[in-house]
Amino acid sequence: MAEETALRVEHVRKQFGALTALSDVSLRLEKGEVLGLIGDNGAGKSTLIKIICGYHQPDAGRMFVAGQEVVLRSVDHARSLGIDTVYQGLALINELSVYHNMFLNRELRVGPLLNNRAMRRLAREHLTDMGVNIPDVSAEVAKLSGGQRQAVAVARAVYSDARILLLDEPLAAMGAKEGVLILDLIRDLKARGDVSVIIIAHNYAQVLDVCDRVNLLQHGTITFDRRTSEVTVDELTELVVAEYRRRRTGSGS
Amino acid sequence: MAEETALRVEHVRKQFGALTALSDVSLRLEKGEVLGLIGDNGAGKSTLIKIICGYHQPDAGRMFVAGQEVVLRSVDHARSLGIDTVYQGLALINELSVYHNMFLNRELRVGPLLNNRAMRRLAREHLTDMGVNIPDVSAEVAKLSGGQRQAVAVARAVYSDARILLLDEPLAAMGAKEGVLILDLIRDLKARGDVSVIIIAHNYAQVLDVCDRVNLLQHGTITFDRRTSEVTVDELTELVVAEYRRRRTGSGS
Amino acid sequence: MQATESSSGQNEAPTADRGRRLLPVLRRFGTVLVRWREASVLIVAIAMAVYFQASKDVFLTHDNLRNIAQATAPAAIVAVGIVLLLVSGEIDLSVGVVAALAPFLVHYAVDLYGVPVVPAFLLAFVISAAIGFCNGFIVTKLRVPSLVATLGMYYFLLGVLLTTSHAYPAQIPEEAQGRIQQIFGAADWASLTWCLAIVLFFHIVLTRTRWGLHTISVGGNLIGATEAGIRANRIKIGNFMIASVLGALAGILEAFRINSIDPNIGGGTALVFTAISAAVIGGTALAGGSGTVIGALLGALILAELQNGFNLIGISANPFNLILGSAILISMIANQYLSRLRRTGGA
Amino acid sequence: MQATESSSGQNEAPTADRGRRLLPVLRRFGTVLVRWREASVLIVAIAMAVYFQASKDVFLTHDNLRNIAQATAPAAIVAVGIVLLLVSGEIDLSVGVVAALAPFLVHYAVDLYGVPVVPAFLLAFVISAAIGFCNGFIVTKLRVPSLVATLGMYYFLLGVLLTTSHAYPAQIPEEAQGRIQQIFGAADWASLTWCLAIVLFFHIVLTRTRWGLHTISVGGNLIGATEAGIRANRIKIGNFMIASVLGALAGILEAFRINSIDPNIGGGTALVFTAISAAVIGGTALAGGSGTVIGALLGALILAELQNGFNLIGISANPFNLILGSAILISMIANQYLSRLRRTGGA
Amino acid sequence: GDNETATDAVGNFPKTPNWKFVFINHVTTNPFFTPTQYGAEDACKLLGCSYQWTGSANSVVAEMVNATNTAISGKADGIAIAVVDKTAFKAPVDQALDAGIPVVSYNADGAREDPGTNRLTYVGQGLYESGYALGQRALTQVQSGEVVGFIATPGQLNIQPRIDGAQQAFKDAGGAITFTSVATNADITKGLSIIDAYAQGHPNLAGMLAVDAGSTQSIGQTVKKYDMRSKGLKVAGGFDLIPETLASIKDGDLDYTIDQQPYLQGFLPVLYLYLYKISGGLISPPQTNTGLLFVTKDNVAQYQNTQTRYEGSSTDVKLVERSGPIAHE
Ligand SMILES: Nc1ncnc2c1ncn2[C@@H]1O[C@H](COP(=O)(O)OP(=O)(O)OP(=O)(O)O)[C@@H](O)[C@H]1O
Ligand SMILES: Nc1ncnc2c1ncn2[C@@H]1O[C@H](COP(=O)(O)OP(=O)(O)OP(=O)(O)O)[C@@H](O)[C@H]1O
Ligand SMILES: [Mg+2]
Ligand SMILES: [Mg+2]
Repeated sequence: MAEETALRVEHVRKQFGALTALSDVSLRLEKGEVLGLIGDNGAGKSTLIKIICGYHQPDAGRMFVAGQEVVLRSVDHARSLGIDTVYQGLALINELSVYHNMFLNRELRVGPLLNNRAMRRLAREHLTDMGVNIPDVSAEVAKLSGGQRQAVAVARAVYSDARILLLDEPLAAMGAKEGVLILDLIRDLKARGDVSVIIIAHNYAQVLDVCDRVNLLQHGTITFDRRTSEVTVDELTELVVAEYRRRRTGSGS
Repeated sequence: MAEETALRVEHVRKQFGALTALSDVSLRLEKGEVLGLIGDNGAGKSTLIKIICGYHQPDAGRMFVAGQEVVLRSVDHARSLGIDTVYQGLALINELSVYHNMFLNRELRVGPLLNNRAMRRLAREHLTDMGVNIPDVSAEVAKLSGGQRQAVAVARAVYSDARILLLDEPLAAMGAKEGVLILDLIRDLKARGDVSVIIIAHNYAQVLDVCDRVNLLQHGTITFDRRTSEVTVDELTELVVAEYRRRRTGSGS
Repeated sequence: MQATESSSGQNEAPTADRGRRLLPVLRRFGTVLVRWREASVLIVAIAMAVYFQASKDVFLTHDNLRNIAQATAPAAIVAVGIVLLLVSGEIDLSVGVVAALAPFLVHYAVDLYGVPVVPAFLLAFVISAAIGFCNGFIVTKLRVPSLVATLGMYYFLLGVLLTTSHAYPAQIPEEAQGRIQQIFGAADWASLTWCLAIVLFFHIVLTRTRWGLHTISVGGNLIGATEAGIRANRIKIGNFMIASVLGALAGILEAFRINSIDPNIGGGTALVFTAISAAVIGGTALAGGSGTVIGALLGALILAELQNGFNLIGISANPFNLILGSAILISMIANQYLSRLRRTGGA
Repeated sequence: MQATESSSGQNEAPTADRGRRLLPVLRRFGTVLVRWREASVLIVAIAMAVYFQASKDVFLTHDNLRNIAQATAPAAIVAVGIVLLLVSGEIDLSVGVVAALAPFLVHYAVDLYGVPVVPAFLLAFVISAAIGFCNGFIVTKLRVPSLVATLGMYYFLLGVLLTTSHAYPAQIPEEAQGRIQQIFGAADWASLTWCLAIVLFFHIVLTRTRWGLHTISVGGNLIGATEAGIRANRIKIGNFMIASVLGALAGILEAFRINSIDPNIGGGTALVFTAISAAVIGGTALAGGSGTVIGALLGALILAELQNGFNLIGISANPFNLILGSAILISMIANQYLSRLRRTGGA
Repeated sequence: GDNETATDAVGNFPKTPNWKFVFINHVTTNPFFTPTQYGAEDACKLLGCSYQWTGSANSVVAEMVNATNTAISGKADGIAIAVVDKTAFKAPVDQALDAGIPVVSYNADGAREDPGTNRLTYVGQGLYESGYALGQRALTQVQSGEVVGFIATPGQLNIQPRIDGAQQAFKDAGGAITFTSVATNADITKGLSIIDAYAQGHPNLAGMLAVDAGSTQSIGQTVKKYDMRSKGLKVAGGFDLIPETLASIKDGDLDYTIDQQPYLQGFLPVLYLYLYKISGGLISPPQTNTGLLFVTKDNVAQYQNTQTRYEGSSTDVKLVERSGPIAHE
């Protein structure tokens, strides 16, 4: 069992000053599994992702990667353990070209020098695979459209050889067609069996479409954990809205 | 008829260096209408919005607001004509608080001083209406979650007394519940009858849900203009994907 | 997600210190400090005063406080303008020469052209504002980076100043001597009074008016601010003008205080760099979008205290630099430590 | 949306000049200029040379070119380090004193402690690198803004320099005279050779290596770069060290060239500001994330040409600044105009 | 100040408190004043008092006024000021005198004919006068043509009066010489490039003068580089005694440099202030012209061969031997 679990998070807690973003989160990601993480805006989903990828340090709690307990010191450290991330904020460098962004911090090199030619070629290939049309991969990302930017960020993580992929709303700005192609890509990764994925998304149809399991984050903790085969879009929506109604009437009193 | 048209755009063209983002776009927005604008990533939707709101100057073409031809000199100018925008990039100032962002450039004042108290109160009210939970409206927006940020940007435009609202993917980062509430808000505006809206969205279900008419932007021009009552989600998807297939086989040759 | 201290999460100002085990008064003081962003710089300034008073008990005498005030005021006045510029994402190296030029303009107008004193003052301020306008115009419309544009302006004005004054000091015009000279710098606390009034006024401008909000917006996110319809160029040009006029005022105050119109008032770029340092010490970011006028005042105070205190103790020039440098480093490291405490300890 | 010039939109470099009606050679030249971001500064530098040669025909003689080279080189060498720092979002005011200190370190080691010359050089560079490390450490780990941190370091080092040297110049150590002195600055084209080698090397570092890419990333989007796993602190500290070592080299070259180890080499902050100006003129943004080493060289060249040209013409002291300032303003406005032309005219 | 630890009696003098004298300078870190500080230090050691060297690093008068006021607040026992501005120091000096603090001026004393302050006395040679002397000496070697005067920082009060004085000397000599003043730079290395360029552009120069140490040194180097002595340059000279300048004098590239005996400008003010205090104000310090010494090829060897703190070139306290007859008219 420990063999099979790609990632385990136990009783993680995170405060920002007086604000408790996560009070007690435990979750588990099996090897080769795609886990959907849903929740209201501001529920703490991105915070959780940033803890798992080493960007934030948790105030309490433990993490296990492939059964080994780890204390992440930095994003770089997490990457060395095979954890790669698409951030909601994309983490693009506006001043760099599309292909440099796509290979940021895992640049291809010949000797000490960058292998720009190879990076350009691969960047073009990846974008074509994703159905995203970017006329010139040497252009600065600052000039791209919202969806094009997101495609670059997604490509950066998806085409790395990560074993654990954390995707924070990877489809938010993607067009209908591009979104479908990216979901296909994720299914391909899953089919290869050695990559485990956590996806955050607000579009429940997409979640159910690609995920094996879905977790709901509420009040700083996971309140719902079910296989996707056991739930429907309407059930998920009902879950979220029910909570909202309860809170509304509660605070109205 | 001219009376009834809130906005008319004729033969607008926009180049960025060697790249033609828009080659010849004409569209029309009736008074009180909600128009959906769809298209691939990088199709030029945001560019079109930024021309209508006075941020970009078009290279060619004409614009009419309420039947009057206008040449927009600046965003400020467009605002004075009642045009307000939610940008895809949100246009938030990270250094400012939530409520200052929400009232940016239409601040409430007492004499020469800002009426922070009133702005704080209204900001809280607006966010509650949108179902978005932001613990402290005095916090810097830099610290907000992705969806919270978008809510601030949407509130800024929606609660202005604009006559033409341009919403560039206003729901991209919104949760399921918050998305529904914002669509409700837009429907309310529509019901009041004097506000006209253009919405860009990649979620066709949402588009059909709230829009009266839908336009498809392709190859720098509007290739499809239909009432939403006459189309289905599948038809729209098919339209976009068909184009994709055509292009794939075309470029493969 | 919820705020620890309130279930509704709607409290406007979370009482950050709930749960602390301190006496109420201390707690209250703590809360104020925690909220107030200039707190750490203030603590450093106070700690420094305590140290110097302990080493040399004349530090806090009336006379010496006046010395410190007179050294603080011109730097703080210039720093106010610099803060506005830095917050809006620009910089102005030419302010120091404007400071030197302005009293000469008064002198030329009165002594060479027989203009009465008050119009001569107005003229000097109008010309300074025009210089600021030129800077702003070159930066915003002609797109020259402000560092280079104002460097050019610096040399240009220095040339004008040296050619017209023949690089030789002039005397305060007779007509301006007496009450006017007292008001504009010569009286013991004149420059401090001006300084405090200006700091207060621009503190309000920066934190409580549209102008301030838009200044922050333009410096924090130029594209976003423009998208929101803010006329960025107007804001920037305006701030260049404010900085120039404040520079002129500082120069006039200094000339009248030392009773000599000297082409080297401001020491070339020295005054501007003191002002920039004061601003940055006070918490203004060089990168734009964030800054505080009161912080700049405290920054100028810290620099003046250091200069004055070590002089009182009797440190000579060469080792002075060594000690001054160490003191700056130590106090700024302490400052950062305190302000991190402040941020993690509270809201 | 599609690119005008190619239906597939997949061409790596759109041939921007298709459709122009120029001769092929001119067209080719035009394309190169259009692509090359330093083009506008180069044009300004060339135009300036043409102007000065026309006004005074000794401008382009061998002797005078050597003059210009000797004035360009130290500023350019320091500017290379400053560019790296500015690009990574920091600044270093202390480089100028490091430049003055380094030759003294050599002097102390050789003349007071009997260290042989080559180890003495190494020692000077190692100490300079350590100074850079301290700057970087204080800025990144202790979070003091770099302007204040390096200002503190500036005073500290100035104090060390003045107390140890008694503010009095020293002579080049006998052991270093001769070939070593020639190589390190005294030979006619020595400093230019060093300068060109350094510019070339760091141009490649900045544009073609991971270090350069990460430097740009850290300065362009610190949070994003950290999220992408780049170790921002390492990059920044490294660049502080590079800047310090380059400052030391510039100081040694200058001391050996003027044949005197003078505490006033670098003129306090003057050398750093010349270097910053050169960097900004060359197209480096003060706000970080963007800059060019070759541009900085051209910027230093422009400043040297201006100084040299007007001196050749024989402008006297007071109006000199006036003319220099106007020339900076005019040439930078032209530069911006040209580079806007470049951007709208092409890729 | 009187609460300081008292020092033992020295020589034939009574026991005194450890008096502290404050020197206010306009260019505190300039090498010119290194021997001045040694002079003050030596006098203090001798007399059992102490001194502080402060003011402004780049002749900002306001900073000097601040330092003076601080010295008054700090109850200094005596103040020596370089009065580089003829009006700015009047009030501070009066305040010091009111507070019973004796004040002397050194190195600079207001404007010509107008000391500008009520200081007790002046020790030194006027900046303007020394510049005038620079020009007059040049006039013995050149009667017509182009003469250039280099100044590192125009407008700064430690050197601007010198160049004004030089200019006046040429003006007073009639119109045969065209005198141009040219700015060099605070950074000595840039200054060299500037002087080099000027020489390139003006091959017919008859004279090259400088009013600061850096520019003087650079003239020597430039003259050597282009062998200007063989091309019609009749006179080259300047100020101060840094090693390169002395080497140029020896090689004949420079004709003369002016030694203002800065050691005395530190030593004598301390001595005078001490005597004033010890005598209860009965010994009124005498006005002292520390004079000008022209260092030429004839007497340069002595300067070069002795590293001494009296010229600033060494910190060592040691006896400087001399031998042979003393040069005289
Ligand atoms: N650096 C920070 N400092 C202070 N508060 C923060 C910080 N980052 C996040 N928060 C707060 O923590 C809470 C959780 O934020 P998070 O970004 O994790 O939400 P989310 O679930 O990703 O929401 P969304 O769906 O809108 O992206 C929010 O209330 C947010 O304001
Ligand atoms: N300022 C600019 N400079 C150069 N190119 C630009 C600029 N802005 C947009 N573009 C290019 O114009 C094209 C259209 O961009 P636009 O942002 O309008 O697309 P969009 O339809 O909004 O796409 P998305 O759905 O991804 O947001 C893209 O190829 C983009 O790279
Ligand atoms: Mg999120
Ligand atoms: Mg878009």
